[in-house]
Amino acid sequence: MTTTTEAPAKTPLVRLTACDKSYGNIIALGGISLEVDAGEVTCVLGDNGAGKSTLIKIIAGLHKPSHGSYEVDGVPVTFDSPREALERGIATVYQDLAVVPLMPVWRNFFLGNEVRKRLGPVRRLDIDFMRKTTKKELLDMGIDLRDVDQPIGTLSGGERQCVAISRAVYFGAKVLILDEPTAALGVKQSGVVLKYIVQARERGLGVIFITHNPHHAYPVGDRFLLLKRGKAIGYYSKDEITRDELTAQMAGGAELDELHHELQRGGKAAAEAAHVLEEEVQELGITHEPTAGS
Amino acid sequence: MTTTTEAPAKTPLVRLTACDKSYGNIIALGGISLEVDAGEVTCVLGDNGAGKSTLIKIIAGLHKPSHGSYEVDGVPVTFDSPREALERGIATVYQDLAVVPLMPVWRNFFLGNEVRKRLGPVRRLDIDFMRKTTKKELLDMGIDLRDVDQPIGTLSGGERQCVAISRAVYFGAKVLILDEPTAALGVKQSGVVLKYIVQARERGLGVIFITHNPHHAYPVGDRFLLLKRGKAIGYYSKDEITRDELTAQMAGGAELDELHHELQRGGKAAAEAAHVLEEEVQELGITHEPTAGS
Amino acid sequence: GGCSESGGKQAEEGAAGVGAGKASTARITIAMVTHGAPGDTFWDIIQKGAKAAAEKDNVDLKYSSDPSSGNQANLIQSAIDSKVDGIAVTMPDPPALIPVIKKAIAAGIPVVAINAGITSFAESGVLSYFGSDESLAGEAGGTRASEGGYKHVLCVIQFQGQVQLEDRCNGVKKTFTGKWTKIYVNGADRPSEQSTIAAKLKQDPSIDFIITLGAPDALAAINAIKDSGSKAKLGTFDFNPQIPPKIQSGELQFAIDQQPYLQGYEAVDSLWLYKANGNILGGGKPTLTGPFLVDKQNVDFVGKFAAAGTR
Amino acid sequence: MSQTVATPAPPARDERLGRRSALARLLARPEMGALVGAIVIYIVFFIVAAPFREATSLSTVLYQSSTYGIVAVAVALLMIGGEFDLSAGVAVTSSALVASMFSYQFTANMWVGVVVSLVVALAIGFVNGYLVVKTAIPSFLVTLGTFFMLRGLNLAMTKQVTGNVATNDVSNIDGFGSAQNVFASQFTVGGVSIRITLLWWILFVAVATWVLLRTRVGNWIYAVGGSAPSSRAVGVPVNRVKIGLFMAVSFLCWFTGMHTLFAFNTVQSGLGVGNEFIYIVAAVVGGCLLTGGYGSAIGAAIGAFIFGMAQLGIVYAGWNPDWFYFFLGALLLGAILLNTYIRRRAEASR
Amino acid sequence: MSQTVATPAPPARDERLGRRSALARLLARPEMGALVGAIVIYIVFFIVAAPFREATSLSTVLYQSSTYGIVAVAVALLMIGGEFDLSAGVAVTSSALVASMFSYQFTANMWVGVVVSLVVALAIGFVNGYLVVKTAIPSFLVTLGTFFMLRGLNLAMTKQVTGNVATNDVSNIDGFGSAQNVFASQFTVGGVSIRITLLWWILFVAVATWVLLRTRVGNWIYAVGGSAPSSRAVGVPVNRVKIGLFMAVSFLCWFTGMHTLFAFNTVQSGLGVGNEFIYIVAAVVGGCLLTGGYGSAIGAAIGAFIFGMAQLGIVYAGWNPDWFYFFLGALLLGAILLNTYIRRRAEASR
Ligand SMILES: Nc1ncnc2c1ncn2[C@@H]1O[C@H](COP(=O)(O)OP(=O)(O)OP(=O)(O)O)[C@@H](O)[C@H]1O
Ligand SMILES: Nc1ncnc2c1ncn2[C@@H]1O[C@H](COP(=O)(O)OP(=O)(O)OP(=O)(O)O)[C@@H](O)[C@H]1O
Ligand SMILES: [Mg+2]
Ligand SMILES: [Mg+2]
Repeated sequence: MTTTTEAPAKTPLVRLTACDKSYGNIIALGGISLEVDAGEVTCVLGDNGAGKSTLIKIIAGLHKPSHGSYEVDGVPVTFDSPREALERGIATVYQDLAVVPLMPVWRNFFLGNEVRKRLGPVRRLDIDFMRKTTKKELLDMGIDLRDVDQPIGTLSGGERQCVAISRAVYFGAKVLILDEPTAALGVKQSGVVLKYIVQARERGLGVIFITHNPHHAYPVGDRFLLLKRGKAIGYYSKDEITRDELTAQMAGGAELDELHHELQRGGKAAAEAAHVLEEEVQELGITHEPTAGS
Repeated sequence: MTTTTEAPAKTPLVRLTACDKSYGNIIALGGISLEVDAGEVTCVLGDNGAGKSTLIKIIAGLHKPSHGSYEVDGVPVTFDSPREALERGIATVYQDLAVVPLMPVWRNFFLGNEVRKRLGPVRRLDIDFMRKTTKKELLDMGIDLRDVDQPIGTLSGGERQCVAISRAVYFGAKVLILDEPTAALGVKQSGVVLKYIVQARERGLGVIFITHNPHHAYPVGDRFLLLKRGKAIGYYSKDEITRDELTAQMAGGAELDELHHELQRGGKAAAEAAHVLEEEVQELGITHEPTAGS
Repeated sequence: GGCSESGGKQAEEGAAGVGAGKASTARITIAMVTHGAPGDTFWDIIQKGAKAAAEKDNVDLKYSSDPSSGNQANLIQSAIDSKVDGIAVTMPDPPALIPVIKKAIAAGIPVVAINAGITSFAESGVLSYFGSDESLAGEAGGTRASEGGYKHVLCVIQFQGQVQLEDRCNGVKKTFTGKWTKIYVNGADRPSEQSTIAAKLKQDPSIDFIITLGAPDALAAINAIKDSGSKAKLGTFDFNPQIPPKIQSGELQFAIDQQPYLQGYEAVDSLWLYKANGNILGGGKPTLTGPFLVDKQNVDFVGKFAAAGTR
Repeated sequence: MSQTVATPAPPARDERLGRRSALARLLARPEMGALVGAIVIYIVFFIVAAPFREATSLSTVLYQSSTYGIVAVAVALLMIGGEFDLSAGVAVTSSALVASMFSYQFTANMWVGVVVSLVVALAIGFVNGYLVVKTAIPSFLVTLGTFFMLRGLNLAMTKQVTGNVATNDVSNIDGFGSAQNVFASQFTVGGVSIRITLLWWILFVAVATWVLLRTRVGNWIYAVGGSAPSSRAVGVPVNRVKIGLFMAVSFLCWFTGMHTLFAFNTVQSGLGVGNEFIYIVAAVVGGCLLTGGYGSAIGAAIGAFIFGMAQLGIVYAGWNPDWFYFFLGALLLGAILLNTYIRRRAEASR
Repeated sequence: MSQTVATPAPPARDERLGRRSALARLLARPEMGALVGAIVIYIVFFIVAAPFREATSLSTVLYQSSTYGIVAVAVALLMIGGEFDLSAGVAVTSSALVASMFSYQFTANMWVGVVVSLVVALAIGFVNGYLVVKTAIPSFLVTLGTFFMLRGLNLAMTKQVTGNVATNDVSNIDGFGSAQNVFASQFTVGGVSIRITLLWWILFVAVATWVLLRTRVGNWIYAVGGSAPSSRAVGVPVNRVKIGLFMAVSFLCWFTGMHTLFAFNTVQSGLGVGNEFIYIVAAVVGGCLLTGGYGSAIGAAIGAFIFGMAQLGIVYAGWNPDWFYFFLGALLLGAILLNTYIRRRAEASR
């Protein structure tokens, strides 16, 4: 109470404690805990079907956890709809993008956050502003749209993903959740997304970043949550894990290694595949010795 | 005619000559030529919205080119439906996967290629065989499904993608087309896909492989077609281009470099982003000098 | 103020319905199965007649209806299943209904026919028929229009493909001396009905007389005449509380009533009589309840019953 | 329109865009195909049916169309929002019955009945919407249930209250005149009498169009119909939008019910069955997508006009009434084929 | 079921699967909710309506249901395949009219008329399907057009040929007896007379179920309804499947038309209007998704049974006929709510 210079215990922006989620009899997530602090990037990593998207859907208010508690700013919450999460400044890029295919790009961009101007007693959409902003935000990502009135369903996969990302970045106020944002993106666009993530962190946002690419995850991440088959198999801060260890864990290192050896025992085709795989493995920084856990 | 030991001019499996495609007034592709030979992997690379998917949709028989000719085995063809392409052994993994969300996984796997057994005069589905095969093929990709009767719409993004890939690999007879197959995949699954591509080449299939990841493209590719804004900006065989040149071209090297410099001139946040970007750029093997074009 | 100074329930006089004492015979159940559409005035009056008789005769009346003949046959079958003591049916589509009627008779259930089926009731084996002859009624309308010196009559059919309605129109055609035209309208949509009649009047200005086949349709026709500025006069089949004032005001020349109340009443009463005393009415011939022509002469007398909803 | 972006960049044409004529651009709008269909049908009848050429006939056709069109506007919004309302036809009758019986039985001023009826109508819409969003049962089924129930209630309550299947004449009740002026009057312009429903129709179409294209709610309507899960994910209050749309349908059903009441003084309890279908047809012929997410209010109005014109045009032309439905079907199919053909052409060349 | 994979791996339970009772698994099937609804309605009427308890009544209800249910089976397949057929109701009447008039006018053996009618019916189905797949106009609109056209044709042709709105009695024509045996006979089992349509219904349901679940075509039907573009992309002949489905509907319409003809000897040309709706309702109540891709033939049969039972049960119970539609609506809505509730529960606990 007197002169402790110690910082008060920071309340994390978002805290999940022992969350479970099942779809009918399918258990997608079991006992996951997670904290996201302001100005911090939390990477969620894991195999296909590990439960990453399920986890972020809980945070985004799309699903309610079957068990466990969810706190925002230290206050327990139960979101009935993503709208409530959005109102608390939690913006999300979903893996399936959550766009309405038949609607024009700019209407998708501002959907749920329409900008309006007064016109006497009534308020009407500020279409001009929204069109311009959409065009500009996408240009910033390196997407030069022909026409912001094109239905978004006619854009290419990567273009659609860029719309979803720039929308979330534009409206994200406190927490930014990105579910495999770079999956369909070109090299340049991926670079821009990484830049956005760093910028968001700088502005004091909490970021949750899901990716399969350790090259993307390690440089920007502050904490790393590793999932496997719905369970957490590791939760590290950056100084607890090296890049190589991380990539090894992500790839299920030992198994990949085994696959590699198995292929080397095979015939010519397999050998060549093994060669490719070896390159891949080396790139991922996996040593041929089983990696030491954290 | 006598004793020339020269190999006869090989007819490519698939040859496109000066193909155009526009959607209404939107020109997606202009004057593209491409050849795919047996036992060869052709990588199609390019920015988001460059027209890669449009190109492979033409080859898969989903669209007809607005102009230009399309030959299979040296014979000009006009496919009215993808069925005709499939019958000629051209199997495709579409970027949007082309699955029917409400149908069970195994029905999706065999859709259009159902396996039947005779039962007296009638033929019925061999459900047992199809279930087992689906389970097995997915296990080979490292996806351990809980239940092959789950509607495919309830699978995770990566799991769905694995179904689409293993289906195409299973049925592909002559040409295998993969549109960003590794986009949603984990490290291990990506490795398996690369292995499949090499195996397919070994078996003498022609492969068309679209990806944004030069680490994936260069090791397996034999030829590289680079697209930008609907036009071909380069068509190389492996010996004509180095990996670094390729990645530079893919990333639009010069532009990325500029972005990097611009960021360095900015404030603190930008500087950190620049740092990340620099790492990214280095990883892509881009030298800071403008790269020499081919 | 929220209250109306005129009209409304306040202005309504307590109209006495048809009432009588109650029979002391044992309670029996009678099913009435018609092809009427629910919510139609005409069939409502039939029901009212049947109810009045049921009240008097200590009868438990079960009414059901379906315009499709297949479904009507099934409703008759369900009456047989329910082992009722008597059945009253309409026979709009005799070949479709005769087999099931015969089944009822074979099961020992007495059956009478009402309203429709005058040509086939004998063959079906029912005890009696109470109703009007649609063709005869139509002919009466045609004669009446001819007497008025009209040159071109328009027959308005509010439901397509029904034999009874066609019979009425054909009856008109038979006796009318001038030109005859018909038109189909949507009887479930008043504005549409009105517009369609108005359009027809416009299309053929020589039409100087209209006959509608149902009472509510006459009201739409009155509006249509006003609308199109035509000079055509109007007559109608059937009757309801809105009709008498229109006859009095001269907007409507006549209404050909077939006394549905009587059909309903007689159906139940005759079945009760048959059960209680073995009586059969009609002697194998149809007992006609119409046509009964209401015009300016007798409208005042009939009108007050109509206001009570029993004519 | 996207050319208005005020970047300093030169307004050079994107090389990835082909040229597209102004006509083609116009024809690609959702309602234009229907408009061309309407014009063709109009021309056909103009040629074959002499009485059709007169202004009074057009007025009758427009009146007929407006009685469908007013509800069709709301049905179109609802359809764009991804739902159906099969109870719309009988709800019109319910509204008229409630207003009429309330004022008559309580000898209340007509306007009291009108307001009570509005409250009842909105309640029906709310119940429809609430059941749809809360149970996630398709609206086709829910409103089918309410369709049957209202149909039964219309008859049963009317019989209960009046002892008849039609309501009593309310033309002597206070306030009838003023209400009639609002809902069912007519006036003459250049010798042609115009029904007031036509004006109301135009007003409703204009408002609906404005709401759809220029307001946030309009954006949400397209969104919930185009993809309800995506809309929910980005924070659109899907349930509120849907309930609101059902209530909008009820509101215009109520309006049309008031028109019927004040135009005819009494109401038959069995009316309206089948009209729900005509509303849907008008919306779909006018270019609304049955599966939601696409369409326009003007389109629905044009659809209602096509339907009304076909219905009455056959009569004006004096074609054999036995073939009425055949002609009606052929005209509708023709209009739709034309509509599709034009849109296809416009899209290919745009 | 997926446990039958014969890998040497130990049949250990996947740790990512929760336990799920056999009951919950059963209840999660698309048609089970409807079945429970049917059982509840049956029990309700069993309690309140004495005549309903007898076997003969059940037989009547089943007969009534079968006349809806036979066409509903095909309509369900079509709906699973992502399309509607609004012309199904009047197409039944068309078939009956064609057979009857052909045999009568040409004094031909009844079977000739039956075959001619089949050809005509299949042609109608083909035209519907062809127009839908070639023009890409929603089937709702196309079949609405053919609905109106057939309705007009039924009346006009009948009047043209017979001078009346109903056909002549054909019961004296050669072959009538044998045709009646096939299409409209009845037989007695344990004192209860059973209509042959019931057997045909069961047969059609069984065949449809087998086709849906065990054949390639069935796979394709689900696929084209679930996502036509995806199906096309993987090589399913989408157009052929859809045209085939329309023809299947026509076929069962023809069958029901033959039943109507041989059960009633004459045919009224105005019949059938509105029944297309009942078929769709049966399919949807039975668990078919209106948007396609999901459902079952058994479900549609149960839906038809629910509808028939509600319709006749109200009569057996002797409830006030004025309230008929109210009860019908309430029963349907109740059945659907129950259906949804059960499915929801089963899914949550499965
Ligand atoms: N159906 C369509 N209608 C109109 N425009 C379209 C349509 N499909 C694609 N386009 C446009 O054509 C261009 C090329 O699209 P395409 O999908 O081929 O790109 P891509 O190279 O596959 O991009 P990505 O890497 O993002 O998948 C894009 O700009 C897109 O907006
Ligand atoms: N709606 C659902 N119903 C049933 N199971 C589901 C549903 N959604 C997801 N699952 C299952 O839950 C598991 C986790 O899915 P999730 O989408 O969270 O995986 P993920 O980690 O995001 O994978 P990916 O990297 O492939 O996107 C998967 O095995 C999937 O099959
Ligand atoms: Mg995911
Ligand atoms: Mg693509």
